[in-house]
Amino acid sequence: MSINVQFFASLRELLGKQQDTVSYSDGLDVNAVWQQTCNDTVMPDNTLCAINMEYVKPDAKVSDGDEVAFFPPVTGG
Amino acid sequence: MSINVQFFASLRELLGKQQDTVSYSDGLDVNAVWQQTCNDTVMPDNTLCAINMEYVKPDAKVSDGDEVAFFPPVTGG
Amino acid sequence: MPAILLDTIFNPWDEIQSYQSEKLQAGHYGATTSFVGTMRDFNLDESISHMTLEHYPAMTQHFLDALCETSKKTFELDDCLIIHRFGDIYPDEPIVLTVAWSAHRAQAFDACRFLMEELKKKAPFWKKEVTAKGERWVHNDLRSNEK
Amino acid sequence: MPAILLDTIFNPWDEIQSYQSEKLQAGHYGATTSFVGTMRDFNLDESISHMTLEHYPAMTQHFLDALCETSKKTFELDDCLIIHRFGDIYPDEPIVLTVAWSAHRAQAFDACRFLMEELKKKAPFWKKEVTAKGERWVHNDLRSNEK
Repeated sequence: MSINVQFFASLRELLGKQQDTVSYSDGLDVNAVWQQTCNDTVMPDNTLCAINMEYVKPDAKVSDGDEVAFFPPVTGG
Repeated sequence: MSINVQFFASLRELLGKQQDTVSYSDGLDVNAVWQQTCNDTVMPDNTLCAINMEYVKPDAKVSDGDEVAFFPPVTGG
Repeated sequence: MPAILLDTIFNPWDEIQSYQSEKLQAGHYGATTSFVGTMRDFNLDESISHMTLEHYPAMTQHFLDALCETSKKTFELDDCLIIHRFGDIYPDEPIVLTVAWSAHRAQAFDACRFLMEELKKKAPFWKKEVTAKGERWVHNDLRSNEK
Repeated sequence: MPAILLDTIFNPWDEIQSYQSEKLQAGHYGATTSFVGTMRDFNLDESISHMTLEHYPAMTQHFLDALCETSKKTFELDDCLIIHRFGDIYPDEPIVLTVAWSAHRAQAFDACRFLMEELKKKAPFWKKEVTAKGERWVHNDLRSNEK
Protein backbone atom coordinates (compact mmCIF):
# COMPACT_ATOMS: atom_id res chain seq x y z
CA MET A 1 0.00 0.00 0.00
CA SER A 2 1.01 3.61 -0.09
CA ILE A 3 -0.14 7.19 0.57
CA ASN A 4 -2.07 9.06 -2.12
CA VAL A 5 -1.12 12.76 -2.00
CA GLN A 6 -3.24 15.54 -3.50
CA PHE A 7 -2.43 19.22 -4.12
CA PHE A 8 -4.93 21.94 -4.96
CA ALA A 9 -5.16 25.45 -6.38
CA SER A 10 -2.09 27.73 -6.00
CA LEU A 11 -0.18 24.93 -4.26
CA ARG A 12 -0.81 22.63 -7.22
CA GLU A 13 0.55 25.33 -9.53
CA LEU A 14 3.53 26.09 -7.25
CA LEU A 15 4.57 22.44 -7.16
CA GLY A 16 3.64 21.70 -10.75
CA LYS A 17 1.73 18.58 -9.75
CA GLN A 18 -1.74 17.61 -8.70
CA GLN A 19 -1.11 14.17 -7.34
CA ASP A 20 1.72 12.01 -6.04
CA THR A 21 2.27 8.73 -4.27
CA VAL A 22 4.45 8.23 -1.22
CA SER A 23 5.36 4.87 0.26
CA TYR A 24 4.13 4.22 3.78
CA SER A 25 6.45 3.64 6.72
CA ASP A 26 5.72 3.35 10.45
CA GLY A 27 5.33 6.66 12.27
CA LEU A 28 4.85 8.70 9.10
CA ASP A 29 3.18 12.05 9.74
CA VAL A 30 1.76 14.69 7.38
CA ASN A 31 4.90 16.82 7.53
CA ALA A 32 7.01 13.85 6.47
CA VAL A 33 4.63 13.14 3.59
CA TRP A 34 5.17 16.71 2.38
CA GLN A 35 8.96 16.37 2.63
CA GLN A 36 8.98 13.10 0.71
CA THR A 37 7.01 14.47 -2.20
CA CYS A 38 8.05 18.14 -2.24
CA ASN A 39 11.77 17.75 -1.47
CA ASP A 40 13.27 21.18 -0.89
CA THR A 41 10.09 23.21 -1.23
CA VAL A 42 9.14 24.49 2.23
CA MET A 43 5.43 24.13 3.09
CA PRO A 44 3.91 27.63 2.92
CA ASP A 45 2.81 28.89 6.35
CA ASN A 46 -0.89 29.01 5.59
CA THR A 47 -1.10 25.52 4.06
CA LEU A 48 -4.06 23.41 5.16
CA CYS A 49 -3.76 19.64 5.51
CA ALA A 50 -6.35 16.87 5.40
CA ILE A 51 -6.26 13.13 5.87
CA ASN A 52 -9.12 11.24 4.24
CA MET A 53 -11.19 14.44 3.80
CA GLU A 54 -10.78 15.63 7.44
CA TYR A 55 -8.68 18.62 8.45
CA VAL A 56 -5.61 17.67 10.51
CA LYS A 57 -2.49 19.38 11.86
CA PRO A 58 0.85 18.73 10.11
CA ASP A 59 2.01 16.49 12.94
CA ALA A 60 -0.94 14.09 12.53
CA LYS A 61 0.05 10.47 11.94
CA VAL A 62 -0.79 8.88 8.62
CA SER A 63 -2.01 5.28 8.13
CA ASP A 64 -1.21 3.09 5.17
CA GLY A 65 -3.67 3.70 2.32
CA ASP A 66 -4.64 7.20 3.47
CA GLU A 67 -5.28 10.11 1.14
CA VAL A 68 -3.34 13.18 2.27
CA ALA A 69 -4.19 16.60 0.80
CA PHE A 70 -2.42 19.95 0.91
CA PHE A 71 -4.10 23.20 -0.11
CA PRO A 72 -4.11 26.98 0.46
CA PRO A 73 -6.78 28.82 2.52
CA VAL A 74 -10.21 28.21 1.02
CA THR A 75 -12.15 30.91 -0.86
CA GLY A 76 -15.51 29.40 -1.75
CA GLY A 77 -19.03 30.69 -1.22
CA MET B 1 -61.80 70.72 12.81
CA SER B 2 -61.56 67.78 15.11
CA ILE B 3 -59.57 64.69 16.01
CA ASN B 4 -60.16 61.42 14.13
CA VAL B 5 -59.72 58.49 16.53
CA GLN B 6 -59.06 54.90 15.39
CA PHE B 7 -59.12 51.62 17.35
CA PHE B 8 -57.73 48.30 16.18
CA ALA B 9 -57.89 44.57 16.91
CA SER B 10 -58.78 43.51 20.49
CA LEU B 11 -59.15 47.16 21.55
CA ARG B 12 -61.66 47.73 18.76
CA GLU B 13 -63.63 44.73 20.01
CA LEU B 14 -63.34 45.74 23.68
CA LEU B 15 -64.70 49.21 22.96
CA GLY B 16 -67.19 48.08 20.34
CA LYS B 17 -66.06 50.77 17.93
CA GLN B 18 -63.51 51.23 15.22
CA GLN B 19 -63.60 54.96 14.82
CA ASP B 20 -64.68 58.07 16.71
CA THR B 21 -64.38 61.84 16.50
CA VAL B 22 -63.31 64.12 19.32
CA SER B 23 -63.45 67.90 19.25
CA TYR B 24 -60.14 69.69 19.48
CA SER B 25 -59.25 72.00 22.36
CA ASP B 26 -55.95 73.68 23.27
CA GLY B 27 -53.51 71.49 25.16
CA LEU B 28 -55.27 68.24 24.28
CA ASP B 29 -53.02 65.19 24.68
CA VAL B 30 -53.45 61.54 23.67
CA ASN B 31 -54.59 60.51 27.15
CA ALA B 32 -57.33 63.15 27.09
CA VAL B 33 -58.44 61.94 23.65
CA TRP B 34 -58.84 58.44 25.08
CA GLN B 35 -60.85 59.74 28.01
CA GLN B 36 -63.17 61.77 25.82
CA THR B 37 -64.03 58.86 23.59
CA CYS B 38 -63.78 55.88 25.99
CA ASN B 39 -65.36 57.49 29.06
CA ASP B 40 -64.96 55.11 32.00
CA THR B 41 -62.93 52.42 30.22
CA VAL B 42 -59.37 52.56 31.53
CA MET B 43 -56.69 52.36 28.82
CA PRO B 44 -55.12 48.86 29.04
CA ASP B 45 -51.49 48.98 30.21
CA ASN B 46 -49.98 47.67 27.01
CA THR B 47 -51.92 49.99 24.68
CA LEU B 48 -49.87 51.60 21.90
CA CYS B 49 -50.67 55.10 20.66
CA ALA B 50 -49.95 56.84 17.37
CA ILE B 51 -50.51 60.34 16.02
CA ASN B 52 -50.61 60.59 12.22
CA MET B 53 -49.04 57.10 11.80
CA GLU B 54 -46.13 57.75 14.18
CA TYR B 55 -45.80 56.08 17.59
CA VAL B 56 -46.14 58.54 20.51
CA LYS B 57 -46.41 58.36 24.29
CA PRO B 58 -49.82 58.97 25.88
CA ASP B 59 -48.79 62.44 27.07
CA ALA B 60 -48.00 63.63 23.53
CA LYS B 61 -49.89 66.77 22.50
CA VAL B 62 -52.42 66.53 19.70
CA SER B 63 -52.96 69.14 16.98
CA ASP B 64 -56.28 69.98 15.36
CA GLY B 65 -57.00 67.62 12.45
CA ASP B 66 -54.73 64.84 13.71
CA GLU B 67 -55.51 61.15 13.43
CA VAL B 68 -54.98 59.43 16.79
CA ALA B 69 -54.86 55.62 16.96
CA PHE B 70 -54.98 53.15 19.87
CA PHE B 71 -54.06 49.50 19.50
CA PRO B 72 -52.71 46.45 21.37
CA PRO B 73 -49.15 45.11 20.95
CA VAL B 74 -48.55 44.16 17.34
CA THR B 75 -48.31 40.55 16.15
CA GLY B 76 -47.47 40.70 12.45
CA GLY B 77 -44.77 38.97 10.49
CA MET C 1 -37.28 49.50 -2.52
CA PRO C 2 -40.96 48.92 -2.04
CA ALA C 3 -43.10 47.61 0.79
CA ILE C 4 -46.13 45.86 -0.66
CA LEU C 5 -49.33 44.97 1.23
CA LEU C 6 -51.44 42.21 -0.30
CA ASP C 7 -54.75 40.58 0.57
CA THR C 8 -54.18 37.66 -1.81
CA ILE C 9 -51.81 34.72 -1.80
CA PHE C 10 -48.37 35.35 -3.33
CA ASN C 11 -45.38 33.26 -4.36
CA PRO C 12 -42.34 34.73 -2.60
CA TRP C 13 -39.79 33.04 -4.89
CA ASP C 14 -41.43 34.35 -8.04
CA GLU C 15 -41.65 37.81 -6.47
CA ILE C 16 -37.92 37.81 -5.67
CA GLN C 17 -37.02 36.72 -9.19
CA SER C 18 -39.19 39.22 -10.98
CA TYR C 19 -38.20 42.11 -8.69
CA GLN C 20 -34.53 41.22 -9.05
CA SER C 21 -34.57 40.98 -12.81
CA GLU C 22 -36.53 44.23 -13.18
CA LYS C 23 -34.84 46.41 -10.58
CA LEU C 24 -31.39 45.15 -9.65
CA GLN C 25 -28.24 45.83 -11.64
CA ALA C 26 -26.77 42.52 -12.83
CA GLY C 27 -23.22 41.87 -11.62
CA HIS C 28 -23.41 44.54 -8.93
CA TYR C 29 -24.84 42.70 -5.91
CA GLY C 30 -23.08 39.64 -4.56
CA ALA C 31 -25.33 38.68 -1.65
CA THR C 32 -29.08 38.17 -1.39
CA THR C 33 -30.66 37.16 1.91
CA SER C 34 -34.37 36.43 2.10
CA PHE C 35 -36.80 35.45 4.80
CA VAL C 36 -40.25 33.94 4.25
CA GLY C 37 -42.71 33.59 7.12
CA THR C 38 -45.27 30.90 6.40
CA MET C 39 -48.47 30.13 8.29
CA ARG C 40 -48.23 26.98 10.37
CA ASP C 41 -51.20 24.70 11.00
CA PHE C 42 -50.77 24.49 14.76
CA ASN C 43 -49.96 26.77 17.70
CA LEU C 44 -49.76 25.83 21.39
CA ASP C 45 -50.83 22.31 20.47
CA GLU C 46 -54.04 23.54 18.93
CA SER C 47 -54.84 23.03 15.29
CA ILE C 48 -55.44 26.31 13.45
CA SER C 49 -57.93 26.36 10.59
CA HIS C 50 -56.96 29.84 9.40
CA MET C 51 -56.22 33.31 10.68
CA THR C 52 -57.22 36.86 9.95
CA LEU C 53 -54.54 39.49 9.87
CA GLU C 54 -55.88 42.94 10.68
CA HIS C 55 -53.75 46.00 10.05
CA TYR C 56 -53.81 49.80 10.15
CA PRO C 57 -53.35 50.30 6.42
CA ALA C 58 -51.94 53.82 6.17
CA MET C 59 -49.60 53.38 9.14
CA THR C 60 -48.43 49.95 8.00
CA GLN C 61 -47.50 51.29 4.60
CA HIS C 62 -45.83 54.35 6.12
CA PHE C 63 -43.91 52.26 8.66
CA LEU C 64 -42.67 49.66 6.18
CA ASP C 65 -41.68 52.28 3.59
CA ALA C 66 -39.59 54.08 6.22
CA LEU C 67 -38.10 50.76 7.37
CA CYS C 68 -36.95 49.98 3.81
CA GLU C 69 -35.42 53.42 3.46
CA THR C 70 -33.58 53.23 6.80
CA SER C 71 -32.32 49.70 6.11
CA LYS C 72 -31.04 50.58 2.67
CA LYS C 73 -28.95 53.42 4.12
CA THR C 74 -27.83 51.69 7.32
CA PHE C 75 -26.65 48.50 5.64
CA GLU C 76 -25.52 50.03 2.32
CA LEU C 77 -27.87 47.80 0.40
CA ASP C 78 -28.31 47.69 -3.33
CA ASP C 79 -32.00 47.27 -2.61
CA CYS C 80 -34.56 45.64 -0.34
CA LEU C 81 -38.12 44.36 -0.59
CA ILE C 82 -40.93 43.65 1.88
CA ILE C 83 -44.20 41.92 1.00
CA HIS C 84 -46.79 41.33 3.74
CA ARG C 85 -50.24 39.75 3.61
CA PHE C 86 -53.35 40.93 5.40
CA GLY C 87 -56.87 39.50 5.58
CA ASP C 88 -57.61 35.77 5.71
CA ILE C 89 -54.59 33.48 5.58
CA TYR C 90 -54.55 29.67 5.52
CA PRO C 91 -51.90 27.16 6.64
CA ASP C 92 -48.89 26.82 4.34
CA GLU C 93 -49.50 30.27 2.82
CA PRO C 94 -46.69 32.83 2.98
CA ILE C 95 -47.40 35.72 5.36
CA VAL C 96 -44.32 37.87 4.91
CA LEU C 97 -41.25 38.16 2.69
CA THR C 98 -38.18 40.30 3.41
CA VAL C 99 -35.22 40.47 1.03
CA ALA C 100 -31.92 42.39 1.15
CA TRP C 101 -29.47 42.69 -1.76
CA SER C 102 -25.94 43.85 -0.99
CA ALA C 103 -22.35 43.64 -2.19
CA HIS C 104 -21.36 41.57 0.85
CA ARG C 105 -23.02 38.86 2.86
CA ALA C 106 -22.73 40.40 6.34
CA GLN C 107 -24.84 43.38 5.33
CA ALA C 108 -27.39 41.23 3.50
CA PHE C 109 -27.86 38.94 6.53
CA ASP C 110 -27.95 41.81 9.02
CA ALA C 111 -30.40 43.83 6.94
CA CYS C 112 -32.78 40.96 6.22
CA ARG C 113 -32.96 40.13 9.92
CA PHE C 114 -33.33 43.79 10.90
CA LEU C 115 -36.27 44.14 8.50
CA MET C 116 -38.01 41.18 10.14
CA GLU C 117 -37.25 42.13 13.75
CA GLU C 118 -38.42 45.72 13.28
CA LEU C 119 -41.51 44.58 11.41
CA LYS C 120 -42.43 42.13 14.19
CA LYS C 121 -41.85 44.70 16.92
CA LYS C 122 -43.52 47.72 15.36
CA ALA C 123 -45.56 47.16 12.17
CA PRO C 124 -49.25 47.53 13.10
CA PHE C 125 -50.59 44.06 12.28
CA TRP C 126 -52.69 41.85 14.55
CA LYS C 127 -53.30 38.13 14.14
CA LYS C 128 -56.54 36.44 15.09
CA GLU C 129 -56.44 32.66 14.92
CA VAL C 130 -59.46 30.47 14.25
CA THR C 131 -59.36 27.10 16.03
CA ALA C 132 -61.97 24.41 16.74
CA LYS C 133 -62.65 26.23 20.05
CA GLY C 134 -63.27 29.56 18.34
CA GLU C 135 -61.33 32.71 17.60
CA ARG C 136 -58.47 34.14 19.64
CA TRP C 137 -56.23 37.16 19.29
CA VAL C 138 -52.57 36.24 19.27
CA HIS C 139 -50.78 38.11 22.06
CA ASN C 140 -47.46 38.00 23.89
CA ASP C 141 -48.36 34.90 25.87
CA LEU C 142 -49.68 33.18 22.77
CA ARG C 143 -46.89 33.65 20.27
CA SER C 144 -45.37 30.23 19.94
CA ASN C 145 -46.53 30.23 16.35
CA GLU C 146 -44.25 33.11 15.58
CA LYS C 147 -41.66 32.61 12.96
CA MET D 1 -30.97 17.73 3.67
CA PRO D 2 -28.67 17.51 0.70
CA ALA D 3 -25.53 19.33 -0.36
CA ILE D 4 -25.39 19.51 -4.14
CA LEU D 5 -22.31 20.36 -6.23
CA LEU D 6 -22.99 21.59 -9.76
CA ASP D 7 -20.83 22.60 -12.72
CA THR D 8 -23.72 24.23 -14.55
CA ILE D 9 -25.76 27.37 -13.95
CA PHE D 10 -28.75 26.98 -11.61
CA ASN D 11 -31.75 29.06 -10.60
CA PRO D 12 -31.72 29.26 -6.79
CA TRP D 13 -35.37 30.36 -6.50
CA ASP D 14 -36.62 27.47 -8.61
CA GLU D 15 -34.44 25.07 -6.61
CA ILE D 16 -35.91 26.31 -3.31
CA GLN D 17 -39.46 25.96 -4.61
CA SER D 18 -39.04 22.48 -5.99
CA TYR D 19 -37.12 21.20 -2.98
CA GLN D 20 -39.68 22.70 -0.63
CA SER D 21 -42.69 21.27 -2.40
CA GLU D 22 -41.11 17.82 -2.70
CA LYS D 23 -39.47 17.46 0.71
CA LEU D 24 -41.00 19.78 3.30
CA GLN D 25 -44.19 19.08 5.22
CA ALA D 26 -46.74 21.78 4.42
CA GLY D 27 -47.97 23.71 7.46
CA HIS D 28 -45.08 22.51 9.64
CA TYR D 29 -42.34 25.06 9.03
CA GLY D 30 -42.96 28.74 9.70
CA ALA D 31 -39.64 30.30 8.76
CA THR D 32 -37.43 29.95 5.69
CA THR D 33 -34.17 31.88 5.44
CA SER D 34 -32.11 31.71 2.27
CA PHE D 35 -28.82 33.15 1.10
CA VAL D 36 -27.68 33.41 -2.51
CA GLY D 37 -24.12 34.37 -3.36
CA THR D 38 -23.86 35.80 -6.86
CA MET D 39 -20.77 36.53 -8.91
CA ARG D 40 -20.01 40.23 -9.16
CA ASP D 41 -18.38 41.79 -12.21
CA PHE D 42 -15.69 43.68 -10.32
CA ASN D 43 -13.28 43.17 -7.42
CA LEU D 44 -10.70 45.60 -6.07
CA ASP D 45 -11.70 48.03 -8.82
CA GLU D 46 -10.80 45.54 -11.50
CA SER D 47 -13.34 44.23 -13.93
CA ILE D 48 -13.68 40.43 -13.80
CA SER D 49 -14.52 38.57 -16.98
CA HIS D 50 -15.16 35.25 -15.24
CA MET D 51 -13.75 32.97 -12.61
CA THR D 52 -12.89 29.32 -12.20
CA LEU D 53 -13.86 27.63 -8.98
CA GLU D 54 -11.63 24.67 -8.19
CA HIS D 55 -12.59 22.24 -5.46
CA TYR D 56 -11.58 18.97 -3.82
CA PRO D 57 -14.65 17.02 -4.87
CA ALA D 58 -14.80 14.19 -2.34
CA MET D 59 -13.87 16.41 0.61
CA THR D 60 -16.26 19.17 -0.44
CA GLN D 61 -19.15 16.76 -0.59
CA HIS D 62 -18.17 15.16 2.71
CA PHE D 63 -17.75 18.52 4.43
CA LEU D 64 -21.03 20.00 3.19
CA ASP D 65 -23.01 16.84 3.99
CA ALA D 66 -21.68 16.91 7.55
CA LEU D 67 -22.41 20.65 7.80
CA CYS D 68 -26.05 20.07 6.83
CA GLU D 69 -26.39 17.28 9.38
CA THR D 70 -24.82 19.34 12.20
CA SER D 71 -26.92 22.40 11.37
CA LYS D 72 -30.16 20.46 11.28
CA LYS D 73 -29.52 19.13 14.79
CA THR D 74 -28.02 22.28 16.29
CA PHE D 75 -30.77 24.60 15.13
CA GLU D 76 -33.67 22.11 15.24
CA LEU D 77 -34.41 22.65 11.59
CA ASP D 78 -37.14 21.03 9.57
CA ASP D 79 -34.57 20.83 6.78
CA CYS D 80 -31.71 22.62 5.04
CA LEU D 81 -30.21 22.77 1.58
CA ILE D 82 -26.84 23.77 0.11
CA ILE D 83 -26.10 24.12 -3.60
CA HIS D 84 -22.62 25.20 -4.72
CA ARG D 85 -21.15 25.70 -8.17
CA PHE D 86 -17.71 24.71 -9.35
CA GLY D 87 -15.93 25.21 -12.69
CA ASP D 88 -16.30 28.34 -14.81
CA ILE D 89 -18.64 31.00 -13.46
CA TYR D 90 -19.64 34.28 -15.11
CA PRO D 91 -20.81 37.58 -13.60
CA ASP D 92 -24.43 37.60 -12.37
CA GLU D 93 -24.45 33.80 -12.03
CA PRO D 94 -25.31 32.29 -8.64
CA ILE D 95 -22.34 30.64 -6.93
CA VAL D 96 -23.93 29.32 -3.76
CA LEU D 97 -27.35 28.83 -2.16
CA THR D 98 -27.98 28.01 1.50
CA VAL D 99 -31.51 27.54 2.88
CA ALA D 100 -32.81 26.71 6.37
CA TRP D 101 -36.42 25.78 7.17
CA SER D 102 -37.54 25.95 10.79
CA ALA D 103 -40.56 26.46 13.01
CA HIS D 104 -39.22 29.82 14.22
CA ARG D 105 -37.32 32.66 12.62
CA ALA D 106 -34.37 32.87 15.03
CA GLN D 107 -33.27 29.34 14.21
CA ALA D 108 -33.79 29.81 10.48
CA PHE D 109 -31.69 33.00 10.43
CA ASP D 110 -28.97 31.57 12.68
CA ALA D 111 -28.75 28.33 10.71
CA CYS D 112 -28.65 29.94 7.27
CA ARG D 113 -25.84 32.22 8.38
CA PHE D 114 -23.98 29.38 10.10
CA LEU D 115 -24.13 27.34 6.89
CA MET D 116 -22.56 30.21 4.93
CA GLU D 117 -19.90 31.12 7.51
CA GLU D 118 -18.76 27.52 7.93
CA LEU D 119 -18.77 26.96 4.19
CA LYS D 120 -16.64 30.07 3.60
CA LYS D 121 -14.20 29.15 6.37
CA LYS D 122 -13.76 25.46 5.66
CA ALA D 123 -15.24 24.08 2.44
CA PRO D 124 -12.34 23.30 0.07
CA PHE D 125 -13.08 25.63 -2.84
CA TRP D 126 -10.62 28.05 -4.46
CA LYS D 127 -11.49 30.97 -6.73
CA LYS D 128 -9.31 32.06 -9.59
CA GLU D 129 -10.42 35.32 -11.21
CA VAL D 130 -9.76 36.23 -14.83
CA THR D 131 -9.22 39.96 -15.43
CA ALA D 132 -7.83 41.99 -18.33
CA LYS D 133 -4.40 41.68 -16.65
CA GLY D 134 -4.59 37.91 -16.45
CA GLU D 135 -5.53 35.30 -13.92
CA ARG D 136 -5.17 35.56 -10.14
CA TRP D 137 -6.00 33.32 -7.23
CA VAL D 138 -8.31 35.00 -4.73
CA HIS D 139 -6.66 35.01 -1.29
CA ASN D 140 -7.14 36.67 2.06
CA ASP D 141 -5.80 40.01 0.89
CA LEU D 142 -7.90 39.84 -2.24
CA ARG D 143 -11.31 39.01 -0.92
CA SER D 144 -13.25 42.22 -1.36
CA ASN D 145 -15.42 40.35 -3.83
CA GLU D 146 -16.63 38.10 -1.10
CA LYS D 147 -20.29 38.00 -0.34
